[in-house]
Amino acid sequence: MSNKVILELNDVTKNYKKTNIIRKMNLQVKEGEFLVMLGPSGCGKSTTLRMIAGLEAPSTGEILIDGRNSEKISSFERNIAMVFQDYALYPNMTVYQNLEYSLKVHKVKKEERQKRLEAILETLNLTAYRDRLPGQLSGGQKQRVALGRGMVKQSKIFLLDEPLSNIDVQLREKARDEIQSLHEKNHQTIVYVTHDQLEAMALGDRIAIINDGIIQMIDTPDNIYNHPTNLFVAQFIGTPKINTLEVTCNHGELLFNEKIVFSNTERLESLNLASNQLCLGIRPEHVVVKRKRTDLLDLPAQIETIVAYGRYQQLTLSIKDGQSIKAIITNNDFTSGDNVYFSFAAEKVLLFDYENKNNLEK
Amino acid sequence: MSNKVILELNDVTKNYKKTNIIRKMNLQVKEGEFLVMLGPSGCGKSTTLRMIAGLEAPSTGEILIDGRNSEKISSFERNIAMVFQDYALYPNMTVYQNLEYSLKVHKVKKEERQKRLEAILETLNLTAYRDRLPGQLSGGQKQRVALGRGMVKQSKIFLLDEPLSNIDVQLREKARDEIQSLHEKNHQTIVYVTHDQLEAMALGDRIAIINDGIIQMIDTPDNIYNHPTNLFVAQFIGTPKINTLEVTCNHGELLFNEKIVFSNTERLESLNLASNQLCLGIRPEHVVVKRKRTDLLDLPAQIETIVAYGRYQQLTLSIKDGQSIKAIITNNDFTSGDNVYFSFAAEKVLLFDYENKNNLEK
Amino acid sequence: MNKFRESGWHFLLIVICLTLLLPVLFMISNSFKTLQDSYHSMLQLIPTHPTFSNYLTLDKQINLFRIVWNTFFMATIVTLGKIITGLLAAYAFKYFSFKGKKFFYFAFISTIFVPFTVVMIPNFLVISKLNLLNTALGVALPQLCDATGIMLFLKAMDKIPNSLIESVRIDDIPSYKILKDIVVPILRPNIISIGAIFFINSWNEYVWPTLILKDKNSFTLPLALQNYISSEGGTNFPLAMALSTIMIIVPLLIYLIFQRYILNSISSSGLK
Amino acid sequence: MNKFRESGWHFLLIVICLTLLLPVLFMISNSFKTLQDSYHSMLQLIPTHPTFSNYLTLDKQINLFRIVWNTFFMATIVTLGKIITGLLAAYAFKYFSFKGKKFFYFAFISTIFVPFTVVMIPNFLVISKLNLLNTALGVALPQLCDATGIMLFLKAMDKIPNSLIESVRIDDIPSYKILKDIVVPILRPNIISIGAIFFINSWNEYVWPTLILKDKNSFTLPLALQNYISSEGGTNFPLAMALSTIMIIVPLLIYLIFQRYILNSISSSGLK
Repeated sequence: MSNKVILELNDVTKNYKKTNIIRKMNLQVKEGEFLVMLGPSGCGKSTTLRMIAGLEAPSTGEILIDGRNSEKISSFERNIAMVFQDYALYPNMTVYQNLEYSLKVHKVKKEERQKRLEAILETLNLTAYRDRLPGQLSGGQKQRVALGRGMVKQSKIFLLDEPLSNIDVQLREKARDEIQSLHEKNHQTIVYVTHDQLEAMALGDRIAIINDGIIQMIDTPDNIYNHPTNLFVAQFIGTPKINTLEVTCNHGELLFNEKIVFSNTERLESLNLASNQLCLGIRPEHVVVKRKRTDLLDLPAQIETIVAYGRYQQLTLSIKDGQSIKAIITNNDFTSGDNVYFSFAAEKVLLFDYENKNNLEK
Repeated sequence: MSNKVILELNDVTKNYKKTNIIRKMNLQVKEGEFLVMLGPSGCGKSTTLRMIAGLEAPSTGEILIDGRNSEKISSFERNIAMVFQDYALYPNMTVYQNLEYSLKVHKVKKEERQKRLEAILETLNLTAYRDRLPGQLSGGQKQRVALGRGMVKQSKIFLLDEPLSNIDVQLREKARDEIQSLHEKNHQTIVYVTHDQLEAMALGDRIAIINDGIIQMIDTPDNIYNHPTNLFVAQFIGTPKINTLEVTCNHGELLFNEKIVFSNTERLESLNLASNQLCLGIRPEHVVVKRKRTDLLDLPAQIETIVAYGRYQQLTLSIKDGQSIKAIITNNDFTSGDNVYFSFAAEKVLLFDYENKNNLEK
Repeated sequence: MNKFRESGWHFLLIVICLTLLLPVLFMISNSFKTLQDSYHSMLQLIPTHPTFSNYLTLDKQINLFRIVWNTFFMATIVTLGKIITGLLAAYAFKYFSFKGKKFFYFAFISTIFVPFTVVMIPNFLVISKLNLLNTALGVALPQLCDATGIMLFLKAMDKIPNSLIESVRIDDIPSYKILKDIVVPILRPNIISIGAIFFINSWNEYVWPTLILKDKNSFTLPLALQNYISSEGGTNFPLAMALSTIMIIVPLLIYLIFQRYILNSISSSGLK
Repeated sequence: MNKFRESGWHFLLIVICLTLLLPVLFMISNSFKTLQDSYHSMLQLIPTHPTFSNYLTLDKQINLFRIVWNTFFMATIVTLGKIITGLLAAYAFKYFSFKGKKFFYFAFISTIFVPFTVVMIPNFLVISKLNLLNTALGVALPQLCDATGIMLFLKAMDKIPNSLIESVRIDDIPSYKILKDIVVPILRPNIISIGAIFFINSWNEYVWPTLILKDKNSFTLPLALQNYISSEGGTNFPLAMALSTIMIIVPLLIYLIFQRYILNSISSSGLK
């Protein structure tokens, strides 16, 4: 990844009639970067991708490609390749013709065409399928042809719109690895849209979490998981969801149901609290569950359900007032109905503002 | 869960024209049991469900419901409720009318109808939506109405066909919990079809893994994960997939690339080996990765990629001959390219026949 | 898109559109002209001496109310017949399985391609033997069922998910209730729009009624119009145009009232 | 399903089917009867003295080859015209955005509901001023473009995923190439089946050609048939039936050849 910015969105907004799809989008993508846009359906991630591709014009703001305003250059000069969710292969042409079509229309010489295509078919393991029609290919093969069609153009920027969602669950892992190794080999700039958090974390150099037409956070997968900017991001990433408790701050301690769950005077006093109410977030794997009370901060709970996922077990602990929290453990020796104690791994506790749900320490 | 068998499939097969969809199916479901049928698309799990519902007749074999051959009783007597993947709500009727319709046609008295419906609307938190049309409901609400339509009939057996696949990923966890708590409250017999292994493990008392029209294994989630009957089951359950290595057995030791990876004379000699070749399966979380060689069985490898999923990290280790294995660790202090050593947690190693891929110890 | 190309498209569209609509405007315009004006400046859109007299003359010469009623009655019977038989047959083809289903469907569809001119004579003989000449029922009878209706309703039933019907079957609901309570309400917009088209086609029908209706009192509008063009009306062009205008009103009204359904369910699905 | 109900459906279907097909069988049968036989036992399906003479007489009386050629030529021009204009307009409506698109589409569709009887006279005047009376071109000219074609092609274009067109646009492919290389090949089965229907409709057309074609040499088949029924043929019923049989052959052939496309793309989608 170089330091050159190849794609830039400046204050981009998009309205359909009176709805704001994109409220304000600022984004810089570096040459060779793999950026993943992640968000729930309807968050505006696909619209952003379509604006970058030039299929839609932004309502205000500008999109710079290689430093030039994208609206002022033709789609040929823009030199962007896009892989659609349904791959958009021409059903009436063979794999070879699909790859060749755009070159042929733009009058690339036959020898040159053949040379490029042979190389790409080779790279993508498609040589054996060159004369098949798209209807005769599996989902994974179609996706590779779609990738190939982008590569043929030797585009600088690759846009991928949920390319794995039409592939059988069992084969998705393999297809994902292929995209990754292709990126590692060719170092194209990739903007990748998905709603699947595992896909995003596996692929992205950086992830932009989008909700409501705004980028909520843009950072490395690790930072997004461990230091989310707000509660939305914290809840969106991680399965099962992060536990949230409404707590009261009192003299360097956090009280939940009038019992102390967290104590760190230094950390709490460094916060600029507007009220003494706040939200505590703790991921299920950072909830410690034990049989005996060994610490002042341990609180009693009862195990409601235990789900065994093989590699780990998920406990649902019922605490007071019908509330419950989830915990992930890897060596289960509890049974449903047990009375246990739980506490939080203090350094993993996240603190959010009660009103605007922003992380108080970011 | 009682011990009474309420649903029984005896040697059921199903052919469409000349294709065998269901090759041979034997199954017993106990009253109150939550049975999940899990398999890849096209494995025959939906066809099985449709045969139980009476929508299709088995080609040979018989389906017994409460001890009676289902083909000889009308669908009214069969008393089965089915929740379809797309919920199949009547778009022209309100929530209340949707629930009421079948009772009305079968001439249940008005007071009785009202009493039942009020209770169900209450249970499902739908009272506020009783006069809405299905088009005005969210995916989760539609699913609850569909469940309610089954409950109205006071059916003994509930069939659910991928009921969560039309719900937003973010809300699936919640909907799953609702189904579970409903089952815990009402103890209906449930047969639940899905292709999602996490859903299956979370919900099922037992899981039937189906492939190619045959039940590959039927057991508790825990046994399926830890003691799969064959390699298909082992690979189908667990993300990332189980690692498989082709190894040679030699004097109580297993050799991979002529290096010993497993040593247990007693265990290996108890097997009835046809040849000295076999398949070793080891789940990624049971691969131990370390910086230094501390044991004779430790083998060298290089870290190809590291993917941080927050709660855990997934390493891809390249070993000899372009092969690679995956490992899951929870506290990563490696970087990509590091030279490391790996070994297998011996008691977790699974051994499969080289030819038929069956578990040699089951 | 290229600005020049776009305005080219614009121009082309306006021309095509005017070409299509011009005859109608031209007709309405002439119906308000005097005989002389119409003769001298037929192609002039705004009449020089606008007059309503043609419509009054028309009402004196023929039993206008009776003719409109005949047309309406006949079109209504045909429409109802086609909707009922079409729905029933389509429901059977879609949801029942019986031997020879494909063959029957094939046979039905084939009849669409049998020219009307060919079945006209046998049909005429049957109607005359039934003593239904000069009656609206005689016109309607051979049209109470046609394959186009079956085809259109079958197509419309595609939008009803299979699971819906299967779900009702698991609940042991009888077929006629499924049709009445589920299928018909869901297909309501399609039934309306298909019905509107049936009605308008029947309203405008000319060849077949000519054979059956010989008595002037049993005439429908297109027959009356034809008479005005060929004999009595003779060269009185404005009178014919006035009758044409009357004839176009009902289809136009139906189109405007049910426009939403017609455009939605039949035609504009591809437009955005 | 209830066995009794099922056989009830069966019976109903067979009756409906026979009712629909009977006139055709009846027609073919009578075309092989002598005049006497036809008169005495018109409703008998198998002729008592089968004869081919009606067809021979027909060939002597009129220029059969010329008339078939006229019909074919006219129908071909109309079909090609409707396909080309329909495809172009549908493409514009589907993939271009321009001002007043909805209005134009609305205007186009409205024309479907304008009765032909109404535009007949203005059209006749135009054709006669263009000196195209008694020519196939004169018959074809006002039919080279119609809203039904636009509507059907627009509907067919629904099956082309939007992403396909967007993908080509990102590659900067000119519109005419998209139409030629992508849209037309994908729509091929639809074009064939819609074209077949256009052709058959045009082949069977009667009212409009009557106005334009007065010279016997320019006649099309339905006109010749009408003449046989009303005057020259007079009471010679078998002759009319022989001509009817000839007239039905081409549509039937087209239907049989393109049956696969017609059933697939227009009608049987709901059947399983």
